[in-house]
Amino acid sequence: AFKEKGVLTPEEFVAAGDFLVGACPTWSWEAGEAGKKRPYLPEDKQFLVTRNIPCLCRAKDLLQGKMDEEMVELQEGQQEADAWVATGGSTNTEDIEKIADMSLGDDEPKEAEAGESQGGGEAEAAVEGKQEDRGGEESDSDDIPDMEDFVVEEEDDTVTINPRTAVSSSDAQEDDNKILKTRTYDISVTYDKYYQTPRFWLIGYDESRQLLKPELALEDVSAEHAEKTVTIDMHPHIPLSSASIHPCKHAHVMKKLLDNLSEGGKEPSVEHYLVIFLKFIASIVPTIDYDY
Amino acid sequence: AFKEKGVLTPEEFVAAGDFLVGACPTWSWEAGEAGKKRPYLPEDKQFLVTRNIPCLCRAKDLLQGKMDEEMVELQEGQQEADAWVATGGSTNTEDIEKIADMSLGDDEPKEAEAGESQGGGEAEAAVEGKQEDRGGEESDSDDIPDMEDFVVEEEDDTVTINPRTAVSSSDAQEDDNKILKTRTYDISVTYDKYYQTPRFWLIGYDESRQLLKPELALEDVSAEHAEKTVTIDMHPHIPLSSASIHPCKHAHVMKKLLDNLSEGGKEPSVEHYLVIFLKFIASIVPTIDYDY
Amino acid sequence: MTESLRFLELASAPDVSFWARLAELKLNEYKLSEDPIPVVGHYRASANNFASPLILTSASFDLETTYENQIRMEGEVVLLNTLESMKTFERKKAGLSCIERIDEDVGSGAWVEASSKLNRFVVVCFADLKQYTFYYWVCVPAVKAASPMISKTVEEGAGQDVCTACYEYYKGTKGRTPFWIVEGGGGDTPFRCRGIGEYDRCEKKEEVIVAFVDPSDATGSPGWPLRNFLWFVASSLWGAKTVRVLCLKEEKLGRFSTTSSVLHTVDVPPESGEDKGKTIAAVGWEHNAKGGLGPRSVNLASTLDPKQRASAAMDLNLKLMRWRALPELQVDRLSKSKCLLLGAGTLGCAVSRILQGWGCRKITFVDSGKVAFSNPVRQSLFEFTDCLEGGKPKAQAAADALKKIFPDADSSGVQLTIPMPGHPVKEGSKLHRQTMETVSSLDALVKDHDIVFLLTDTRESRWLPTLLSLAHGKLAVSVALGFDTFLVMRHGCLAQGEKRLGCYFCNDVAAPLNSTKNRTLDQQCTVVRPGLASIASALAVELVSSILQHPMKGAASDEDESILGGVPHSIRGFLDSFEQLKLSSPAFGNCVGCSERVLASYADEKGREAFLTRVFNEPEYLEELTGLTELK
Amino acid sequence: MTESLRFLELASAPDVSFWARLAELKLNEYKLSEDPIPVVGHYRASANNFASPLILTSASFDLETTYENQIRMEGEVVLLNTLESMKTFERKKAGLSCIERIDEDVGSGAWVEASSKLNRFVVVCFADLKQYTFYYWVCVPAVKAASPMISKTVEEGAGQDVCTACYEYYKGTKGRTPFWIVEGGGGDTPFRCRGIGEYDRCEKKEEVIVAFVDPSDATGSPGWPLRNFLWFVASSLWGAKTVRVLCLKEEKLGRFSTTSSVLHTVDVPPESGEDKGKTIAAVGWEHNAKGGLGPRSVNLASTLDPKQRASAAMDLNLKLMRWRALPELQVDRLSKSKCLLLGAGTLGCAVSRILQGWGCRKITFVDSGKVAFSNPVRQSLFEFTDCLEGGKPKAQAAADALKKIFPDADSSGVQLTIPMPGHPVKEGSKLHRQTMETVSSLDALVKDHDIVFLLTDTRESRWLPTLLSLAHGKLAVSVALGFDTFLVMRHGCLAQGEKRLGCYFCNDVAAPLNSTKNRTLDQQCTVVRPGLASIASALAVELVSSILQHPMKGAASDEDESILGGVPHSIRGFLDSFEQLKLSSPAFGNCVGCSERVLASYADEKGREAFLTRVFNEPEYLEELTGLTELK
Ligand SMILES: [Zn+2]
Ligand SMILES: [Zn+2]
Repeated sequence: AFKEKGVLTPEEFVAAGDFLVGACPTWSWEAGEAGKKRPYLPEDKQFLVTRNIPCLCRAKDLLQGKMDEEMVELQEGQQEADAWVATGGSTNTEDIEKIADMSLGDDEPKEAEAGESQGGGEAEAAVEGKQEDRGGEESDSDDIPDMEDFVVEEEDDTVTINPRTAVSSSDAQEDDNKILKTRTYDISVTYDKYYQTPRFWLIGYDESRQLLKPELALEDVSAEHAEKTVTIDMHPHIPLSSASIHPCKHAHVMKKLLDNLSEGGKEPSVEHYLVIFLKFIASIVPTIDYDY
Repeated sequence: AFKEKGVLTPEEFVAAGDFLVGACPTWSWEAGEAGKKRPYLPEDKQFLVTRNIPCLCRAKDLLQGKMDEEMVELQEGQQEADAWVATGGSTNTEDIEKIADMSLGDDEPKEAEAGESQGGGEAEAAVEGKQEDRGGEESDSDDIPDMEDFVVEEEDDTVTINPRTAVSSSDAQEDDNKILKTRTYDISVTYDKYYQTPRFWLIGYDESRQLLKPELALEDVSAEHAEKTVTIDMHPHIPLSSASIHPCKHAHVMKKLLDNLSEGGKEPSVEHYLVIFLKFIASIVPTIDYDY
Repeated sequence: MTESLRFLELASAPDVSFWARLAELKLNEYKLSEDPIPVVGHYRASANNFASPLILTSASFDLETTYENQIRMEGEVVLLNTLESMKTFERKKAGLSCIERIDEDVGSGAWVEASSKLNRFVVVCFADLKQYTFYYWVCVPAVKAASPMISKTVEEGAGQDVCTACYEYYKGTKGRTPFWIVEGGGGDTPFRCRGIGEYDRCEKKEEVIVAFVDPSDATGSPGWPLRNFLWFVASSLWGAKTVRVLCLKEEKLGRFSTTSSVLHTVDVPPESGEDKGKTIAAVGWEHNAKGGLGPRSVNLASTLDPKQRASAAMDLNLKLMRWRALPELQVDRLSKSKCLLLGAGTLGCAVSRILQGWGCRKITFVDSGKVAFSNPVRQSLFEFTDCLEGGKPKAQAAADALKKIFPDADSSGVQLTIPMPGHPVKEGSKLHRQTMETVSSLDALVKDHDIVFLLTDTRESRWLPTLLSLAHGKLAVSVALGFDTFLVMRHGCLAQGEKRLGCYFCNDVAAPLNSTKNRTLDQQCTVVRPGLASIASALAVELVSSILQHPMKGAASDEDESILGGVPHSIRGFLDSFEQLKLSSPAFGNCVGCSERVLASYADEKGREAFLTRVFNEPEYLEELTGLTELK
Repeated sequence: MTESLRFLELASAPDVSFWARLAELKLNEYKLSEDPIPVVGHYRASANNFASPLILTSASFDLETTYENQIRMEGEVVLLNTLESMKTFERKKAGLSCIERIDEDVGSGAWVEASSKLNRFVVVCFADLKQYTFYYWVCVPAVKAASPMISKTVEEGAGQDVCTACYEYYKGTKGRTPFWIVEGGGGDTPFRCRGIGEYDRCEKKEEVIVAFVDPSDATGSPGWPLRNFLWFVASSLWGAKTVRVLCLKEEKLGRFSTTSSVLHTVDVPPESGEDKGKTIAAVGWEHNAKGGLGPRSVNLASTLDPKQRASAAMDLNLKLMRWRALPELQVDRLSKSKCLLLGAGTLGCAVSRILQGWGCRKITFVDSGKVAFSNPVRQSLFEFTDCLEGGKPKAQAAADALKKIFPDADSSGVQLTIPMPGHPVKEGSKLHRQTMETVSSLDALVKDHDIVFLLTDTRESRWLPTLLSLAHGKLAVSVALGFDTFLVMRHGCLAQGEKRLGCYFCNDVAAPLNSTKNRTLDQQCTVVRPGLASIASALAVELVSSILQHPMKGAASDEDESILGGVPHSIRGFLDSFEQLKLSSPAFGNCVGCSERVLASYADEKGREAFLTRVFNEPEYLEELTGLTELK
């Protein structure tokens, strides 16, 4: 049914997941919490995860470019569903074709792709944004009064580089900002039985690896989606609530993308589903640079 | 200060009350609950009361006449305070002068006054209104399942007239309606220390002397006041909540009325305060025919 | 016209204040007694064509109450204890006993001064004070004559002269005279009113008019009170064959109405008088709203202020204890006590609830913590939402909860950490200054309350409160829990002198140390059987309730008893064996909590700060000070 | 260039699932044990110029976990019992013991198969499970050599050939090989990868390149794991003077990057090898967020679902009981029991709260009443607002309250009046039909629950539940209150056979009658000392908790003991003397509640309705049926 409706069976999800893990080894299958296993998925293939993905700047700080202009136009066209596709399609159909190509056999990484990532340059352009607050005193280690008691004298080992301080003090302003602004994300993709689609989850950490409140993950979601389609729910396999892109429109969008590919003469197999899906999600979380 | 501001001291309230009780013996002083005595009033003159005042029809059923037209005009004139005076003045200044006259020495009851009361005629005009619900199942004796057990065989005493049934069965339709529609009210006037004015309270009973919910007393208050100036509060001397005309505007209105009298050449003494006050209140509760 | 004269029943009109006062009397004075309560009712002449009822108000219980234009009627309330007994109540007997009483008043001539004595009433009722429902039935007994009075003529309207004459006479009788005699009026003779007792002096008896303040609005039928007059006076006493009765009605301003008043000419049947002495029947039990002969009920619940109802309901439970179980119980001793609860955890919550059950209003919680997720299932004042967003401060949340339970609660919460031995405060530090301020706050709190409950979860946090309670002469009660054991102990007080009972520390031979250091999770969380705290807390409050009933209160010996029972020094309970022991121990002269030297060190205002600072920093100093070190 | 080669610390990255799993292990398996818990962590090559940390997840506890492109590292977690012991933890010793273990692996050659064995890690931590805060400190110990390695040359970038060759080799090693050898690449020779153990077989050792999967993103500084390789292998084992290390970084899709990878030429100091056997120092305790050497903490409270936290917190208290106090306690026996509470008044509220304290989820209330104003101060599940507008139905209000306290509560309320002997139901009437339906409902309720609490306030309302509980083999517990006395009793059950214990009615010689008739107010309101219900209710639940721990549960003899202690038949308490007695009485053969004939009459489905109808209408029939009449 994936071509007709843009949905997946659990078996197809596993097949697409296996393809993803094979093609992008930064992704792996996880078993998750023992008590939260879904019986319709293999025990050790409950969900997909890629960890420690850097996010160098906030989506809200990104200079709004052509992409967003397009968005506005399309959304004013009143058909939300179509706007969604446009959102997905902002990394345009051509790109998706490339992905499809690549996934279909081309093993060489495309330089063109790398150029698109929101790595160094753009991040620096956004650097003047004010420092975000971490939110929620509970996750702030400063609050634990006794922690000072534990800090021991620095052991004399001149060849150790402390990544938190050493880098920023010895390197350029650029690196300093990188550290201040850099969040990391654990990204996971679960299977949503109700919508029969994958579901995308973001678990964020701040620059000192303190868990982010899920609300703060919204800063790394493009503005129009942060309010509309990102919800905070309990993660189905990890005992915490995190930001997730609600899957209610996923099937619809995927159907459109698959149709576009078909029209372009590329017949996508169900195994490519997740690769296409992640490409589409990438437009929603523009500053989180995960592999796909 | 009664002439300048329309307010009363507790002592003046007692003097005016004594005058009222003297002039209209249907009114009497009450001591009220022992625990609720106001120290600034004599122990046995805490508030004024007149009981068992019939109210033959609902104010809401009254045909809206000239009085109300005047009201609307005046209220559209945007000065609420003036509207209040007009409301008070709908039993016009002439009437109030008569009262003042009467109170000042004329012992004869005025026939003109009696004609104004909303007794028989008007009440019957309103009879077609649907039967009011008594509201609040708690006060309904029908709810007590065992009461039937208690009813004994009618003792053979042919010369007893049972006012609840005998009258309505033997007399005309008119009387029947009188009984169905007739509420009675215990009316009390307390002293409000904050506003330094009297405060008017209505405790109602239905045709079978079941206490009315205070909300239902609103049906006997003219529409424009029912929503605006009548509040339901705890009675200061009796342990129940009842409908009351909020005294926030009383001083203002009384001042106007007193000024009108002065202009008419009648110099009211503080003793007449309550008589004038009750005359003014009468327009707010048009169908409750208490003495003043 | 030879129609029977019919009488309009006098409707009863008890108002809310009547029932409220009756409820109060029942609860506080009459309790289980069913003795008749004397009351007075009042009625007026029918006014504006509207019948006047027999009005009963809170003033009815003041037998001296009179009103200028109202007729007074004496009566009594029989307040039964159960609804069932209303069914079996001997109504006939009650009616007849009224008639007998009237008969006596007529015989003694008492009726002459107050013709109102010709009528009496009786209210039989049951008060369901839980539901605020009153079941009642009123009787104004009249003699049922063998043959009826005959209404001969009825003249509507009366002259202004006679009305004015009557009004003038009536004013000033203060409601004691519903009947009087009117003479004259023929030709130039002005109408003259005289007392009803002067009938014999009237020259032209056939011209005598009896004036009657008539509550009836039914044109052809006079009001009920006339019935007894015709029987007792006109027929029996006067032996009249025909009586003229002017039934006076009111119009505006209480005056008698020329248009509504009615002159009845009544034939009194000859045999009436002869019935005297025979068994007579009394009629007059009122018809109810449905027109049947049966009681009425009135429910005041919906008209009362809910908060007031809650307050009354709380008191009801307590007052009922005095009805049968413990008439001497002085409920106020606990309910008026100001209680300070140190700790708003499992024990604090449970203790406060039992205190509230005893009617306590003033309850102050002291706690430094916030409501945690593990709390609500054990700590009965908190719920899930109190845990969100880091948790509400416990003391305040507990105080708020008490108000939610009972709006009149005078509860408050103080967020503070009790200064403790072994929790060092460096002299000169901010912490030191804060700690000393906390000591002052706690001192003031103890001073402002009557009873101090020590309900914290560490030993050392009880030290300062133990000392403060003793210093201020307050009753202190400690509750402490083990896994399945508990201790409830009242501390001794100085008033006990030589025989002073011990405090929480009296059995210890070491000063309290910081016990929170190095505690594993199961030691940090108070791992106890869930039912333990409820039992211990309830016993603590019940022990206090017993102690307060003792004339010496906190100074009572542990061997004494109050009306509630024993007042032991301490109670230990064991859930494994479901056993409970009472133990007693005298104050220990070297106690770190209550011995002379500790007290004196605290009492010395100049040295106090230094003393406390030292204790907080080196708790062993307490052992030194009290001589414990030497004993070791 | 003669600069010291510096190494980038390997940051630790435990995720939420790691802590969650650790907490679970601590609570349920390790409890007070501080034995090291073996775990595996994983890291990758630095990707996209971003350093890779040592990732710890719930999968870390499965020692077999491997990932295709991640390097596995073995380690252990030392989970301490107190925060204080983190201060005193012997960090140096822990670091050295890792080094020793590596040394062994090098010595035994185990490192050859899995060069990942050249690094280990240790996590020392304290879990504050109440606050969901974890304090932890991670060390990846490296040998601190006497003189540093010297960075001779650094070449940025690597050829596509070598990257591809390495990627091909690396794929399939399943993370066990962070180091391998690359040969060739000179001229036409293609690059060839081989295992690190094959160094000796390499012909041109000076041309050997050691490939290293490098987590570091710092250009001139390789990642931490290289440090031990250089010490243990290059220096000590190989005795190399100069080593060429290709630090491989990742780019898209896990491939090695031609641009980011770096070739280091490192001079290994000659003396390094000689240090072997000497006391060596281990470094590698991670810097914290502030850049100091100290532990980190992470609080997961705010990210967890509050309801889940509440649920976990409830279980925490129970599980902690097993740590030290009662390791054999089977908490589930009570927490999984379905409890039926007949009566949602003072007793029902109190019982349900203690049940909730024991972790019970399934609690069903049966009550016919509404919340009255007098209730909240005594009945701990209600508050003022529940009384307004006539009062909420009690059973439902109580069930709702339990959910407010604990969202996972599976509580419900059933509004029904228990059919009672002496409360007549006329055959054929609507009431009769309803009553029989109510019997069926109640029968079904008893059947669906495990424990039945009889908490009503009349004797007769306990009759049917007594019978139903016995018939369905459920544990029934009665609680009854006097003014200052209480009774808590578990009913006997059929499984006890000859030795069956009595029921609530066994001591009675009369059938229960309608006791609500003719009750005065103080008898209608349960006038009891406020603390009494708390005590009795708590004892009832604690008795049940003890009984359920007994292998025979409800059938246990009253003389037996379970691990929680005694399981008496009944407990009587006296607040006047603060005493408590345990009493026992066998089932009475003529008991109106539990004797054979009563049971049989109910069991007979055809005759059941007639039997019940008769009992409700003429309770004396029970005396007849059971032979009580004859005994009288
Ligand atoms: Zn002591
Ligand atoms: Zn039995």
